[in-house]
Parts: sequence; C-alpha cells; structure tokens
Amino acid sequence: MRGVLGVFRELDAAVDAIAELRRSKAGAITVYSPTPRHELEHALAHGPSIVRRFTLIGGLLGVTFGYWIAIWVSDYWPMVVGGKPIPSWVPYTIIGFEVMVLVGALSTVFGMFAVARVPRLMMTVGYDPRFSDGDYGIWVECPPDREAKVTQVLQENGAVEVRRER
Amino acid sequence: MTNRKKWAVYPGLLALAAAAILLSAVSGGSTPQGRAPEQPIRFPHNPHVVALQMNCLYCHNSANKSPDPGLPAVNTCMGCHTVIGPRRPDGTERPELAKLQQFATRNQPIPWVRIHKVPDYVQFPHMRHVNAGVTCQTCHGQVQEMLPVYQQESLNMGWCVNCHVQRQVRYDCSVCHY
Amino acid sequence: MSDITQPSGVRRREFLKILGVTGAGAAATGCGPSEAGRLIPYLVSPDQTVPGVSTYFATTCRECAAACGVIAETRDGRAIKLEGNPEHPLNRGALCARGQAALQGLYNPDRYNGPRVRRDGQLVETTWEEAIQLFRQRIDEARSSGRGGDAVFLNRHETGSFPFFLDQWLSTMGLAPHLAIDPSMDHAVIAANREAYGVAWPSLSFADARLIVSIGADFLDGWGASVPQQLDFAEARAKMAGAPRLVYVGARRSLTGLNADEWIPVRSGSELVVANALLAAVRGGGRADLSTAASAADVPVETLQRLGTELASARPSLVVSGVRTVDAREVARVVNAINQASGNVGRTIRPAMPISAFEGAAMSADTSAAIERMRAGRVPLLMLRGVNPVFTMPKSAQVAEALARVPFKVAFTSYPDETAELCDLVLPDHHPLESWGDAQAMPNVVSLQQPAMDPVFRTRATADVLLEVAAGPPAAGGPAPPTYRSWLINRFPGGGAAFATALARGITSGSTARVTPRAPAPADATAVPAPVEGDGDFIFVIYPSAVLGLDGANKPWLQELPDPVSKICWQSWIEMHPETAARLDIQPGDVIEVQGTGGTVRAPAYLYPGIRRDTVAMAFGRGHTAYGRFAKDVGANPLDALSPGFDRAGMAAWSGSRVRVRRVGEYTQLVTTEGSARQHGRGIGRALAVTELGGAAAASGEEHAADVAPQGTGEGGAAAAVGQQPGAHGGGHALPGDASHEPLPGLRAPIAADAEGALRNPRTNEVGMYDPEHPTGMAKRRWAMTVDLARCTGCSACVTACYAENNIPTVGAAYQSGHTQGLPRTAGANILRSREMAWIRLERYWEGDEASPDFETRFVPMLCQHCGNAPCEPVCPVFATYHSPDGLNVQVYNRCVGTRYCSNNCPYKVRYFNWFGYGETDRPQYAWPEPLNWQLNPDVTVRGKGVMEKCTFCVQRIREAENRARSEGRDVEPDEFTVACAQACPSRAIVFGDAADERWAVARQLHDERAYHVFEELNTFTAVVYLKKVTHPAPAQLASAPAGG
Amino acid sequence: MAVAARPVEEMPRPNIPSANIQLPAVRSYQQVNDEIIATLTPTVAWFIGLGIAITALLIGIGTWIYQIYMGLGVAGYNPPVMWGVYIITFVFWVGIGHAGTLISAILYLFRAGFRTTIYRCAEAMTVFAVMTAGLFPILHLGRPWKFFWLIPYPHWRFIWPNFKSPLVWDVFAILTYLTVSTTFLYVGLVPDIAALRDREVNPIRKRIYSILSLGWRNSDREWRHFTRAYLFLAAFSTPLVLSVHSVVSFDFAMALVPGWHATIFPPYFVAGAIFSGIGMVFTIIIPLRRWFGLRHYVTINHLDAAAKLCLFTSLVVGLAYLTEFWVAWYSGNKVEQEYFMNRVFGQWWWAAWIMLTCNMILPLTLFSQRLRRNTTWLFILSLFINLGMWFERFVIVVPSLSHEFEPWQWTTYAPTWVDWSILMGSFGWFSMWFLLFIKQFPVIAIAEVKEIVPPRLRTHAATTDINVSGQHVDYSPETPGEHE
Repeated sequence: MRGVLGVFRELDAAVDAIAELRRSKAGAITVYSPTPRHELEHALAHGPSIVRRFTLIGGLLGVTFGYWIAIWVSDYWPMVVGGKPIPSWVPYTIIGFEVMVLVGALSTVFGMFAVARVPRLMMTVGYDPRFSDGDYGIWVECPPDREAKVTQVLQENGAVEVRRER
Repeated sequence: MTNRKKWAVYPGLLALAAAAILLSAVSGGSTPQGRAPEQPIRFPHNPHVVALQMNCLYCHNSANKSPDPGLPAVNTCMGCHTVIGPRRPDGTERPELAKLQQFATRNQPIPWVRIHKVPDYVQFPHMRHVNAGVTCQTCHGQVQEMLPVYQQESLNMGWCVNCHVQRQVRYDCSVCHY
Repeated sequence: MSDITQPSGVRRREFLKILGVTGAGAAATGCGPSEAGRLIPYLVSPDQTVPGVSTYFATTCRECAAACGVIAETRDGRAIKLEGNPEHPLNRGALCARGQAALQGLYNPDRYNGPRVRRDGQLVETTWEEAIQLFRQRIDEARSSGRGGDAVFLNRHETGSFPFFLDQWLSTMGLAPHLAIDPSMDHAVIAANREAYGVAWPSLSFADARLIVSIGADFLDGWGASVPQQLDFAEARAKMAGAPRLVYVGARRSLTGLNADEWIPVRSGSELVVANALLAAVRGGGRADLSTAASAADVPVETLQRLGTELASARPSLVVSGVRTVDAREVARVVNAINQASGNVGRTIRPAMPISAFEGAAMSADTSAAIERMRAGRVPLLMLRGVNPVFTMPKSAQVAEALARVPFKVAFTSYPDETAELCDLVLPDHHPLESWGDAQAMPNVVSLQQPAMDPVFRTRATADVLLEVAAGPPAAGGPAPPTYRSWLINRFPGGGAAFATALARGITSGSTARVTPRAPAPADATAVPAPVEGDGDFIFVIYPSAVLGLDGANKPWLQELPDPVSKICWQSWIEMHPETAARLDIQPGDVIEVQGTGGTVRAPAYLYPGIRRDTVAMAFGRGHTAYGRFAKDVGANPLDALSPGFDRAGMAAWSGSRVRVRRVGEYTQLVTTEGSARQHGRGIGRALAVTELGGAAAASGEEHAADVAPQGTGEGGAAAAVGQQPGAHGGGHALPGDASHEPLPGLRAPIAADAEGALRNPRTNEVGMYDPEHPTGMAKRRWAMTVDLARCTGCSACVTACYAENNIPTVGAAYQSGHTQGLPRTAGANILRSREMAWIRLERYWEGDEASPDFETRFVPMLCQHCGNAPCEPVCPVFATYHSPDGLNVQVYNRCVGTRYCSNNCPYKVRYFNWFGYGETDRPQYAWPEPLNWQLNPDVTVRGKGVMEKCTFCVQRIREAENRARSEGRDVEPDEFTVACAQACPSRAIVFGDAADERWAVARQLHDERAYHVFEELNTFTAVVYLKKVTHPAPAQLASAPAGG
Repeated sequence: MAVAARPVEEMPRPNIPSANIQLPAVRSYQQVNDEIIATLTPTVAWFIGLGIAITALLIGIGTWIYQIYMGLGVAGYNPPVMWGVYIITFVFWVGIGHAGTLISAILYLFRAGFRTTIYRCAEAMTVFAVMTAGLFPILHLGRPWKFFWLIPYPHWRFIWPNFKSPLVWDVFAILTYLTVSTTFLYVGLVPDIAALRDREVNPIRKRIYSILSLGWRNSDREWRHFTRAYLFLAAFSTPLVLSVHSVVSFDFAMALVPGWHATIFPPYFVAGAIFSGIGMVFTIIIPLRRWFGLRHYVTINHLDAAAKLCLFTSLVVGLAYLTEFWVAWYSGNKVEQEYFMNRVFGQWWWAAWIMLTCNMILPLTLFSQRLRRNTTWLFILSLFINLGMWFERFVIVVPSLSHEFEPWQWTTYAPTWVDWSILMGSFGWFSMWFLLFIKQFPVIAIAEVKEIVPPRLRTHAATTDINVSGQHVDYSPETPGEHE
C-alpha cells in the first residue's frame, strides 16, 4: 500500500479534487470526511450499498427461525393451555416478528461491518486524525510513478497538506 | 430426549450451544450419577442375588405394592444370619456379618446411606413400574454386580421422559409432579 | 432444586425413626402381642404395613363430647389425616373442622414434653418416676390427713369407660368422685330434656319436620352434636319442595341463623316470653300474650302471629332452643312443651335414639361450688384433666386466686394452658390419638378409641398413670403395673379377640360403664323471665366460637379458619349492627370496650347486619394468656366482662346482661378474609325459591330484586347484570356478556361433553379439543365437581380438611408476621394482606337489604374451577400450569418461577402464592414447627417460597386410586374415592368424580336443573358446577310479595 | 455540484421543526469537536452525582438480597394484587425507553431535523432505561434465580417456554429491543469514538477508544455503508419500537381482568411510552444543556419542537383515557363499569386523578408557545409527566387487580419500604449508567451535528457559511430561539 494523502480544509476543494482525480484515473481513491456529505458521494459516484441484502436475508432467516422454534417447541411436547390449538400462529407471529427484527438488525450491522471493512485492527497508512475533526482527506493509492501527478492534482485543488505514504 | 426427534434439535444446539452448556449446568442437569457412598455394612448383593437366586422382592418387599420399595428390617437379615453367623465353619471371621450382629444385638436399625433419590416434588410409584415389567436394573443398573452400590443412571427428568416416550405412556407433568 | 421442599433426607430419617410405631398399630388391630413402644425400629418388620402405603385405624374423635368415629390415616407410623368413619352412626363419614384439627393438637409444638414439677415457683422438667412418686405421696398426705373426701378432680366431660374408671380409682384412693366439666354444653337444654324425656339429648330429625324453629340454637355449628345434626339438616334441605322451612329466633344470627329462611330478631332475654307465646299459639288461644311478647321481644306482632299460625299448622315441626341467658332452662322447658303439644316427640324428636354424649356432665354451678371450696381453703388436692377453668370461667370469678389456696394442684393436661401453668405438678396426658379408650356414642353404640401412633412426646396416658399410682411403688423385678388397655380388654364382652375384631370397625354395640348422673336441680315451676343483670344500653351476647370450641385456639388450622359468620380469624371481634355503629360513630375495626357486670373487654368492632341494634355479641374461644405460641395474646376473652351467673339449671349464663359500650379511640384492622360482602349482581352464589323448581315458568324475580348493589351505574349497569339475566329461566336474553346458551334445564360441563365426543363432527372428521381422539392425547375422563348450595351450610369443614390433606401452610401466627412489612407484628398480619392460602374458601355474601332482618346469605365454597379453557394456563411463560389429559388444571410447583400472572388472570382468584418460605424449615415463617411437620402428607409436595399453588382436585388421591386400580388390574370404579373436601363435608354438598362417565354420581348431578357455572359468560368451561341454593319463603310472604327474601 | 451560496431571503418562523434546525452559534467542525469533547472532563458535581446514584443502587441491591432471602412477602403485595410496584416500574422504564428510539429512528425516517442534537442523549437514555426495565421482570419473580426458564435455550428436560404467554413475548420483545437499541447506539457512536480516539493523548484511553472505535477512519466506503445500514436499522427500529410497547401492553390486554382486557391498549401504551420518554428527555436534557454549556446546540427551537411532540402524544393519551371510559360504558359490561367507577371515583380516585392531571391536563399548557419555549416550565412539567406516567401504570395495574370479577377478593394495596427502596435503586442504576456514559462518550452526536453545521467552502469566507438547506443567518444573541 502506497500512495498520496491530501488534506483539505474546504469541502468544495475536496469535491473538485475528487472529480479531477477520477478523470485522470490516478488510482483507487479513498475520501475521508468528518461527516458524511452528499457532495462527496456524488463526486465519487459509487453504486448503492449492498448492506440491504444482509438486511433482507437476515430478516427472512429471523422470521423463519422465530416461527420454527415456536411451532417446533409446542409440537415437541404438546401441552394444552387454555384450550388453544397446539401451534397457534397468531401469537407466534409476535415471536416471528421479534426474531426477524433481531436477526435482521444484527445482520445489517454485521453486513455493514463486513462490507465497510470494519473492524480494522490497526491503523494503516493514509489516515490523519484531522479527518475526524474538521478536515477532508483524499488518499490515492497509486504506483510510485503516478505519485507526482496525483500530488500535483491535490495541490492544485487546494490541499493544505500533501504527503506520500507507504 | 427421544431418539426419534434428536435430529430436530441440532439447529438449536448449534445456535445456542454455549448458553446451553452453561445453563444446563445450573438448571439441574447435574446429577449425582456414579455416587457410591460408603455404607455402614458392606453389603454384597452378588451372593444373595446371583448365588442364592434371591428375588429382589424378598428384601425390598413393597416394591410391587407401594410407591416405596422398602428396605429389609434387621430381623429380615437375621432370619438367615442367625444361622449363617459371623464365624465361618473353618473359624475365620466374617467382619460384615459381625457388624450386622452388633446392630441386631444393640436393637439398632442399620443407618443405610441413601443412593437413589429423586427430589421430593417427584412422585415415583415403584409398584407401577415394577408391575409394568420394568426391571429393577433398568433404573438401578446391575445392582447384583455392584460392590458398593452406586447410582448408574442420571435419574434426571430427561432420562425419565425418554423412557415414558419410548414406552408410549403418559408423560405430562402431573403424572409425576403434584 | 431442593429449594422447593424440605431438605431431602428428612423424610427418610423420620421414616427410620418412626417405623417401629407401626408395630403398635399392628398390635392395635389385635394381631400382635407386643405393646406400643416395645418394638425397635428396623428390628422386626411390621407385617401389617407397607412403607409408603397408608394404614387406617378406626378410632374416636374426642375434640368435643359427641365422640364421632374417625379413621386415622397413618403413613410410616405417623398419623397424617383424619377422616370420618362411614360406619359410625353419628357422623357417617363426615368430620367437622375441629375434628380435622385434632391432628394439630396431637403434633402441637407447645405440648409438654414430659412431666413437670414446680420448684422455686417455676415448672421444671422432671422424670416420670419422680413425678408419680410425688403425686402418690401427695395423695397419701391428703388421705392420711382425713381430707381425701375434699379433694377435687375436674375432668373434661366425656362418655365411655374412663369416667367410671376414674371414679373407681378415686374411691380406691379414698378421694371424692370427679366432676365432669364441659362449659360449652347446653346444660339448660339437657336439664329440661331430662325432665321431659328422661334422656339428655334426644336425636333430632330435621328431615321429617315441616317447619323448624330454632330459638337461639346454633344446631349447625357447635350446639349439640353438630355433625349428625348437619348431616340430617342437609338431607332435609335436599328434599327441595318438601324441605322444611327454618325460622331462626334470636338476637344474633348465628350460622344456623344465616341458613334460616327467616330471622326474627327478638331481644336477648325475651326468648321465654316468645316461647310462651308460641306455646299458646300451638295450644290454641292465648292471643293476648302476643302483643306482650312482641313488645318484650321488640318485633312486630304480625311476625309472631304468623309464626304461631305456621307452627300450629305445620305438623310435625321441630322447635329447639339454645339460649345462654339466665332463663335458658325455662325456655328449653317451654320449647319441650311446644314440641309435645305439636306432637313432635317421637317423630322429629326421638328420645328413643338419644345421643349419649351429653349424659353425665356436671353443671357449671357445680364447678363454681368446687372453686368456692378451694377459695375457702378446704380443698387439699386438686386434679385437672383437659379442663381450663381459669380461662373458661369469668375473670371476676377469680379462679386463679381460688386455685392459689389449694396446697397441691395436679394437671393431667398436655398443653401449657392458663390453669396448668398454675399447677404444681403436670403429668401430661396422651393425645386421644395416642391412647386407648372408648366412648358411648348412642345408647347401644360404643365407639372405640385406639392409638394411631406412638406418643409424640414423653407423655403418659392418665389412666395408666393412675393405675401406676394405685399399684404403689414398683417392686424390683415385680410385674409391670396393669395398663388401662388391659383393663379395657378385660371388661370387654368377649375379651381380647372380640376387642380386636371390634377395633377394625371402630364401633361396637353395647354400652360402657356409666357414671350415675347427678340428680337434676329441683324443678322450679316458674316461667317468668329472670331479672336482667347489669345496666347499660346494650345487651351482651356471648356465644362459644364454633370453629375454636373451648380449646381450639392453639391449633393454627382453627385459628386461621375464618369464622363462618364474620369471616374473621386470628382475632376477637365485637359484633355490632351497622346502624348502631353509625350512631356511635364507630367504624369497622375501631376498638370498643364493653363494660359489663364483672369487668371490661376490648376488641375491634365488626359491623354485622345480623344482629339486633341493641345488642353486641362476642365469641368465646380466644383471649388466652398462655396456651402456646398460636393462642397466647391472640384476641380477647369476653368472659372478662361478665360476673359469674347461672341459669336455674346451673349453666353459666353468658348472654342477656346489660352492658355499656364505648369507643376507646384505638383502631385495629380487622383480620378478615372478606373483600366485599355483596355479590354486586355477579351471580356467584345463586338461589331460587322453592316454588320455581321443577321448570316453573315464573321468572325468578328473587335474584335481581336481591341485587341492590350500591354501584349501579345507570341503565347500562342495571341491564348488564353479569350472569343474572332476569330471563335466564324464562328464556330470551340478548345482553352482552351473557352466556351463549341457556343454563336451564340441566347443564353439562361443555368440556365433559367434549370428552365424551359430543363436539365431534363425523362428516369433517373434526374432533373437539378435549376429545379422546384429538392428537393431544386426551383421556376419556373429565374430573369434575358439583357443589350443592342448597346443602351447603357454610360450616367450613371442607377448608380445614383441605389444609390437612394438601399441606397448606397457615400464615397468620404472630411469629410469621415479623417480615410482613408495614403492618403490626401481631397475629394475622399476613392475612391483613390477604395472603391466606386456603385452596378452598367459603365465601359468604349478603343478599337483599341488610338494613332489614330479611337479608339472605349465600355461602359459596370457592375453589379452583379446573376450567376447560383456563385463563391461567396460556399466560404462564414456563408451562407451570396446563391442562392435563384427564381434565385437571395442573400446577407444577417445581416448574413455577413465580410470575403470578396466572393468578392475575384467574377470574375466580383461587390461586395462592408462597410469599414467604412457609414450607422451608430455616425461614422464620415456617408453618409447621417441629413436630407439626409430622402431619404433612407425604404424597403432596411441600411448596417452597416463590411458587404458586392451588387446588389440585386432590390429584394425589386420583393417582393413588389409579395406582391401586392398576395394581388390581381394573379401571377406577365409579365413586371409588373422593377428594378431601367432599369426604369431610358434613352436609354432603360436594360431589366429585368423572363427568365424562355417567356412572359417576357427579355426572348425574350435572343434569340438575339448578346447575350453573360461575362466570359462565367468560367461557371458562369450568369443571366445578354449582347447584343453586333453594330458599323457602314464608307462605304469607309468598302470597303477598313474590319477590321473596 | 458545488453548493452555491444564496443570499438569505427571509427569516423563517423560528419554530418550524423540520426546517429550522440551524445552529447559528456553531460555526465549524472543529468547534463541534472542541466544545463537545470538552464536556467529557469530569467535575466534582459529577462525582457527587455518581456517588449518590451508586448509593441508591447499593441500597436497592441490599433490599433485593433481603427480598430474595425472605421471599416476595416483604413487598406490599396484597393478593389478588399480585403485581405491584415492580411491574409498574417495569412498564414505566420500558416506556421511558421508547423516546430514544423514537427520536433516533422514527424522526430520522421522517427527516425531522430537530432530533439531531438530542438523539444521542435520548438513545443512551433508552438503552439504560431498558436495562433498568429488564431487571424488574426478574426482580418481581417469586424465584428470580430461575428467570432463564423464560428463555428458549436447549436443555435436557425438553420443556421450553410457552410461546403463547405474553410474558415470553415480553422476553423476546425486550431482549430484541435492548439488543437493537444498544446496537443502534453503538453504531452511531463509532464515528464519535473515532473522533475521541484521534484527540486522546492518554495512551490507555486512546487504546480503549481505538478498540471501541473498531478502527473507524471516516472513509467514504465506511460512510456509504454506514448511512445505509443506519437507515435500515432505523427502519427496523420503527416497527420494533411500536411492537415493544404493544407487547408490553399485551401483558395486560391479553388478560381478562377488567380494566386490562381492552383492544385499545397497544396504541394507548405506545403513545404513553413516547409521551413519558419525551418527558424524561426533557428532564435530562434541560439541565444537561445548561451544565454542559450546550445551549447553542440543543436550541430552544429543538425543545419547542419536542414539546409539540409531547403535546401531541399527551392528547393521544388523554383520548385513550377517555376512550377507555367510553368503552366501559358502551360495552354494557357491568364488571367493567364498576371497575372504572371505582378507579376514578372510588377507592383509587387519588391515583387516577394524579394520572389525569399530570398526563392530560397539565400538558395542555404546551399549546402556549411561550410556555413551550420556557425551559423552566418544560422541566417542571417533565417532572409532572414522569410522575403522572408512573401513576398511569399504577392505575392500570393495581386498581384493576384489586377490583376484579370476584367481589369476595376485592382488596387494597400499599407498597412497603422494600418496594420503594427497590424503585429508588432502579433510579440509582439508571443514573449511574447515564452519568458514566456522559463523561465517557459525547452526549451530542459529533458526526451528525456536523451534518447540520455548514461545511467550510472555498468560495466563502470562514465567517459566513451556509447550511445544508442553503440558508444561514449570522449568529446574534437576538436570533429567535436563543433566549431562555
């Protein structure tokens, strides 16, 4: 992993830099921002997140498990309570729903972690503590021969600091 | 757990295995299985049951007519052991019979240590089981081979229910718990 | 998981300890030569008994003089339950609450454990040898000083051989004959009966009467021989249309009064005038007397006139009196005259079949005379057995002071009561369940008494002690002194073999030795009321507590059993009419003081509509200053307010004196189990008039007329009287909340019908939930119960029977109150928080206008209804309660985690929670301090703290019957067994059985036209079906007011 | 693409919550970090508060041990009132626990901007309130050491919970809710923890924050999936939050106890829960913004908007009260009618009127804008709401059980010191966690606040910024909404 890191004070400067870097196909771009900004997202023009698939699958698994556990348990040892049918689907809907939410929510989070590469066990190159404060950062991963070009683009677009890291 | 439905529990076991181990341990899954306490008299079942072919009911005489199987009174023992005394014909000593005789002469009951015990909220009618053809060994193990007697089966509820399910007899709670 | 029961091993150890006792039982049935106590545990196997299986001994109940036959159930050498002996002619299998509680007398933890002697002012333990030696020495001293004839032996009155034996012994020892005392007996009636019929107590046949008039006699609950009377009365009431009407005449409605169809609230003290007027009416003429009588009694003339007319026309009738005023004997004589004039003698009053229990008792006046001799210092030696005059005589009689003048006092009592604590030597007697004896139940019926178990404590039977004293100091190596048992057998016709045979049944024909009754007091011809004693605005009525009797206060079952009338327990109370209370600004629970002729007594006020406005009443039975942990300092003794007085027969006159009443300014919350005394139109206890029986089309006006719920809320409320549809009998109902089908005529429990396959649909192959072919595996069996409210008198014997059978803890003792936060630590604190555990409770509802004497009472035994669609079941998160295949609503104690949701969802509120560790030996609230726990039924789990419990329909008995049937290779036979409450019920109001099998009595009862479910509109499909009470309005009332009572 | 600055045209009405969420006094991202992280420094007052909370907790724990040893009888239970203070307090805390998720999830979906500054606080409150609430079902058990029997875990006995029991639904709902809301809180915290990590100099704390932040780097990939996951979590939490109190209400509605057996209960309970939750948010946030000097974050406009929500839920709750009465009358069910008469005019009139006054009558004052914007009044009112909502549950639980079908078993109820001290312990438990939280983690979501703070742009001087809506006014003390 090697590349160039640019630190920006202003949002529009970072947006402009991204646009230019993408045009120049300098390398894989990672943008840091203290808060999610639509401007940056638009500039990066990534596709929609695939987290929703985890949500869907988790939810379906959950609701299935919820109904299954309730029905299987009452069928395993059929005890009559209050003259109700042994598997009563109406109350079991509550179980199904709650387990759906539980598994769905957890799988969403785990999916998010998975696709967002979190947790990260150690800080690698290309990060600066200022990015959680007020500054924007652009990390361009590129072979050494492109570094000069990238540095130039970053500086031209108003980076307050540009540094090469490896 | 029934064998028939054993497969069905595996998904649940996989999902919650860790919690299960922990909670089963606290929830009474533990049992004094294998307990073999020291008895006041080292009574060997083998010579009585195997060699002399005595029926279990000779000593545990209410097992087929009462919830309680009964323990032999000292005079039941002494019925034979006044003849078969602590001294063998060749003059050697039978120390356990000497203890028995001491109890008999002192008019004291033998303080046997209880081995098989279900909790007080479990009603276990021995006669129903004995009369239904369940052998003593089914629950108590091969007592005739044991010295000292120990608890072979877990005697916990899952163990009881398993047999009830297999034999297709009632196993709802109020059969045993009231 | 051992938290739920006693620590394991206890039962085993007890078993070891006691096993030898069954040897005594074996001897008792005549098959073994050895004597009680000689068998060494585990040395000889008791061949009569099987461990774990109950052995039953027929014996005799000695809790009151009546001497009912009981069967003691023993398990592994311990008596665990008493049942009525079905072969006994008196109680015919029933047993009252006091009889049930005899076990708690046997195992009472406060009994003397061995003899005691007074040294340095303290009663200290001693050995039997020393104690008997001392006793013998003192007798010798008394005799040698020539004053043996002045010695007094006060024995609790009993029939049988013992009084004869005692007098024989006393004369051998040169002492005066004994006095047989029973202050609870109606000596006035006895005296009058003896004059009229020559017997003390003719048996009463209620069933043959057409009208019953009771002048103050609580014949259902404590007066006379309650159990036989109750059995007979219930049979009478069960005749429905031909049943007698019951009119109660008295200042206070006793339990009998509450069961009466009419109450005539005459002033206490005027009973004689009223009785005279009735006599005149029966004889014809004497109309002028009526207005005098009416004004003396403070009732309308018309009422008396109507009663007189009715009495004159109803033949045979039955008039009984049971007043405790100074006129008591005169009233009884007039009543006897009425009965004779009405031709009742021989029909409803049967002198030919007397109850023998009442023969031979001394009058209270005799006791008083003996006490006066003590006070004069003329008594050298006093012996007491089973009597407690310090408690049973007014404080103003100064019995304790008189006793102090006696140089040596010997108590043969087993309990540390007030009198025993004053004695110099205590030689504790066996409990009747530990001793031999007999009793004369009826002239030709002897009820035998045998020990059901080895003595619990180091006690000795008094008879044996007396024999030992008479035999002199034992010579070394000489023969053992004779025993009372051998004395009895020697006298028994046929000897030992016949004795043993008779013991098996518990009764035999013949007669025991009889003590010649003392000559009755000379007949005094006067029939004029005696002057009223005392002054004040109120008339004081004292009645013996039916629940406690004279000496029941040390038995927690009886202390905790709510009084059938007031529903108060663990407390004394003073009854007062609500209007009087309002006038005096007295709220329920305000402590009031009654100042009588002999002193004062204080107790909280209970506002009782069934008492005259000028009367206050109080029950005798509590107020002990000693007598063990359950009795001491609980309640007050009403006799404290009285000066000793007697009627002309010599019976202590407790009632009728004038007293002053004032509010003290303190407040004590009433320890009552009553929530609301009104049904608020909810149809829990329902009734119909006798005229409506037999499918009469007339709409029942009676029920909704009775409904005067104060919270009626406009038209919606009035129209929607739950379960009390005016049209229920006449058809047509369309109100929300109504049941979906007509309850009349006949009613099958829907679940039972389901179990019989009635809900099956042959075309679609669908079966009902409880069909035997349903996949849930239901049995073709539906345990069910009917409760006949026409029979039920509210006596509460079922409640105590249930306590005894099901190991129900009592929770009200003072020592159990310590951690009930926010309440005084006195007895009953847990009950103030409604934490009583009675699985079956007797609800007592007032119906009608409480301000008028015509209000009606409904007694409803309420227990788990074992609903088919039970609301409690689905809410339990852990399946601790569910519906068993044979129709029980099961509570699994060891599964219960204690969310108490089931109780919340139970409309009948019949689930009880273990708030404390009542069943855990190491908790301060432990309900069975050693050895009370010996009584625990080994078939029933003792519940630990934090679990819910409730009526199980005696599932242990069901299982036992099933086990027995299976062992014998058969099915359970119809009516082969029954549950504890049904077995004890002296009214035979409860029937239990399989509703899905028409051969059982209960299944037939379900078809009764009076059948209904409580809260049927909730669709709980209960297994308990109630049969409506039947009221018998007065003929005149019927004509004038169809609304009835 | 670049945001163009437009001149400010007019001042919007100050209290339109969806639009006017600007924080005029917050000018830059750095300021957000500086000011919010500064609140994490412990103070003496905080230590004292924590000490009081822990003391209360210890008293509660001691009482509980006593209760476990002796049995539940030490509490004031008076059968058939088998549920008392513990269940009341359980429902109370569950209700409190609803505001957080409502604010963070539902208002998020509705794009109600005023949630931004208060949601972290509310969410933490939610988690701790549910943690507190979750104790009570265990605490009220007769045999609390067997509580795990309510959880379907595989074991040798093969008896499982009864899934038809509302209490098992409760277990599922509460555990799900606790898990999801904790996850929600934590996920939202991750970027903020990363910010703390980046500022931290103490190596140990830095290490802890590093672990807790999961190596969060604010990268575009992280943010992209984060926002999407956050949205789905919110979408899950919304029906969940409605279901949880519905399920809690089933505890009552599924029973046939008069006063409980009503179909109106789920919406009634949900509205009540949100109402009580907002009340508790006020109770917490109003002192907090003052003590932490965060008044320019949690502006009066935000409080005003929340107060309107409070008013709305109060009206719903009031309607539910009246509907209950009406239904009781209209049903013609005499048991029900007598129960309601007894509740309001009989034995329990005082509890019912405390409830009606606090929950239905006093919140009507929020129709006045002046009172809505008076933080002192809001604070006082919130205390009344807390009290009133506790009494609402009292009125539901106790009078119903004390006046059921069976008149013979009508009774009364009075809690004992055991009940009260366990109630107090629950406040101690809640406060302890909350106090610990506010000094370890930012009570205002740093990353999310930055979303409504205008970003620095090249095209503007640093002094005049725009916000996301393209509007901005310069800060001045006269800006409406900034006065208290």
